[in-house]
Amino acid sequence: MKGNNTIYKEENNVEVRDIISLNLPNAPEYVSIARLTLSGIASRMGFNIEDIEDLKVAVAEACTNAIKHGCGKDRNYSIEFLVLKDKLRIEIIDGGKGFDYKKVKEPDLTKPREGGLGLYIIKTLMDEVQIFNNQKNCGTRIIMSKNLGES
Amino acid sequence: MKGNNTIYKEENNVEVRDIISLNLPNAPEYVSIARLTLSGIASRMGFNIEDIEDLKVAVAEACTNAIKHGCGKDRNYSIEFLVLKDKLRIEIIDGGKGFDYKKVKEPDLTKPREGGLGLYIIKTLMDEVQIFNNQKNCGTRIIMSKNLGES
Amino acid sequence: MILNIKDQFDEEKGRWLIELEGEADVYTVNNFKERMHQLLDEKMADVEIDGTSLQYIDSIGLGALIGLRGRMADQEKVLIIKNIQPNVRKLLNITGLDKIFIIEQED
Amino acid sequence: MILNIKDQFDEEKGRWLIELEGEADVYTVNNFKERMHQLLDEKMADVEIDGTSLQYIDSIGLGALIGLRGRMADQEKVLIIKNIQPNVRKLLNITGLDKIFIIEQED
Ligand SMILES: Nc1ncnc2c1ncn2[C@@H]1O[C@H](COP(=O)(O)OP(=O)(O)O)[C@@H](O)[C@H]1O
Ligand SMILES: Nc1ncnc2c1ncn2[C@@H]1O[C@H](COP(=O)(O)OP(=O)(O)O)[C@@H](O)[C@H]1O
Repeated sequence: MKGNNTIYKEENNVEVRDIISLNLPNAPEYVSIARLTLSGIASRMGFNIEDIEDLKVAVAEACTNAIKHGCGKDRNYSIEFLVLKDKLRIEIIDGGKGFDYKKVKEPDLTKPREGGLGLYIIKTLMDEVQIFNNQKNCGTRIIMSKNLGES
Repeated sequence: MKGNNTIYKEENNVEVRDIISLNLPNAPEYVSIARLTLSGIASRMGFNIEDIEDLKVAVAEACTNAIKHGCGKDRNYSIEFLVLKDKLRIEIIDGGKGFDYKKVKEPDLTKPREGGLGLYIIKTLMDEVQIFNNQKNCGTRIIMSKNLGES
Repeated sequence: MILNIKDQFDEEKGRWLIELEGEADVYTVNNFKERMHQLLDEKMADVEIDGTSLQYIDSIGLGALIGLRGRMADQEKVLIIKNIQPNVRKLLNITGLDKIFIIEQED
Repeated sequence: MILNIKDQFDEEKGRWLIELEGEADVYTVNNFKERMHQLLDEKMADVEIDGTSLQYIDSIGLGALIGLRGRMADQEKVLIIKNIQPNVRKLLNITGLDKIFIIEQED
């Protein structure tokens, strides 16, 4: 197995209340649909406005990666929203070439570059992030969660 | 085959540009997510506000039917949004008991009842509607389209 | 995604004044029905619904209004709906309910 | 879901005044980059971006600002960003870009 790069450890035993999944074309113009669907789910769960903004940015960054580095032009990628008792977990799954998370460097914030900020932003805004590489270089699954009622 | 009840005939040869699909829990609290996702897609396509309102109502009615008459409590149902050149086609698919569309009576508008308005509203608001019964009483697929730039 | 219901009994007109704010749909309808029946239990009277802030209604919400009107008609009371948004109006029109309810539009 | 860009050259201050309205994201960013480079081709000068109506920015939008600043810094011009919303501000903070751009907040 090529990669299974846990950034933060997450408990395995969680009660999933509801699952919503959204499958989107590999095209930038639909990332805003992911943001919209997410904000509906998150506001229904009772997240506050600031948390909803964080969630929107993090999900959009993962979608952008799925599109940029992920799959071919005519394939879709998926987003699963898992509504848990006290957190929202979001999985973004693409069928692209995959990557080794350990080899990605943290951005040097004193020397800004045009790229390389996406994963860093996701890790900063979400409470837990895990990245999985499917076997045989086939696709990425990024799992991120945000807890309800903190901040 | 039990049913294949075409209300309006539809041409078979259409160029599908993009497909977005949304899979939702069988619960009333998520119907608003369907409306939200739909309104994002429809406004991106350039539908005007009145048409978007019509689409929201029609989709929500079909979702409500999927929940009320459709599947078991712990199953999901799906919505597929097909972005075509000059129309939006929406398919709502449940795994419920199905029904024979021909046996459903039009509501008598002079004698209002509490139920029985959903399909009538859908037909009135959309340009084309088809209802398919999957074989062996297993689920319903309702396909509805609205054309861009009329009204 | 929610429906707020404000109620007040207008002694002068002898009717319930109800303000609806939000969405009357499959999710919020049970709460609405319960509340309205409580009010009518408390005092059977005409009902005036102000729809200025009612953004959305679906067939289940319309069904609830039909049921309400049924109970009131038995007691010779009327259901008045005023100041509704164009999208709500359109649904009342296509379902013929605009001829069944009393619709008042201020402008 | 769109980004409107208004531009005007302020002769007095000698800078481009840019108002952004909407969302600077992966979808709208190309248009923004093109427009800004056109303006700098026309006249290389300081740029002042008014973010009052900028609702959203993502890493691609930030990247475009970084690229823009790079081109300007070579010519000793500055990029000023004013009146940004809290969510945009937060992203500038966590990426350290608040220390790289000149941020002005009116209140
Ligand atoms: N879904 C993905 N599939 C393949 N590679 C990815 C994916 N997401 C991120 N990467 C890799 O990780 C790197 C860092 O990603 P990120 O921090 O989002 O910055 P950027 O996308 O701007 O390079 C990318 O350059 C890419 O090599
Ligand atoms: N998805 C579905 N699965 C099974 N039966 C359905 C479905 N949609 C509609 N029906 C049937 O068609 C009838 C009419 O539906 P509708 O016009 O929406 O009114 P209502 O749902 O209020 O009865 C329903 O009572 C039901 O028997």
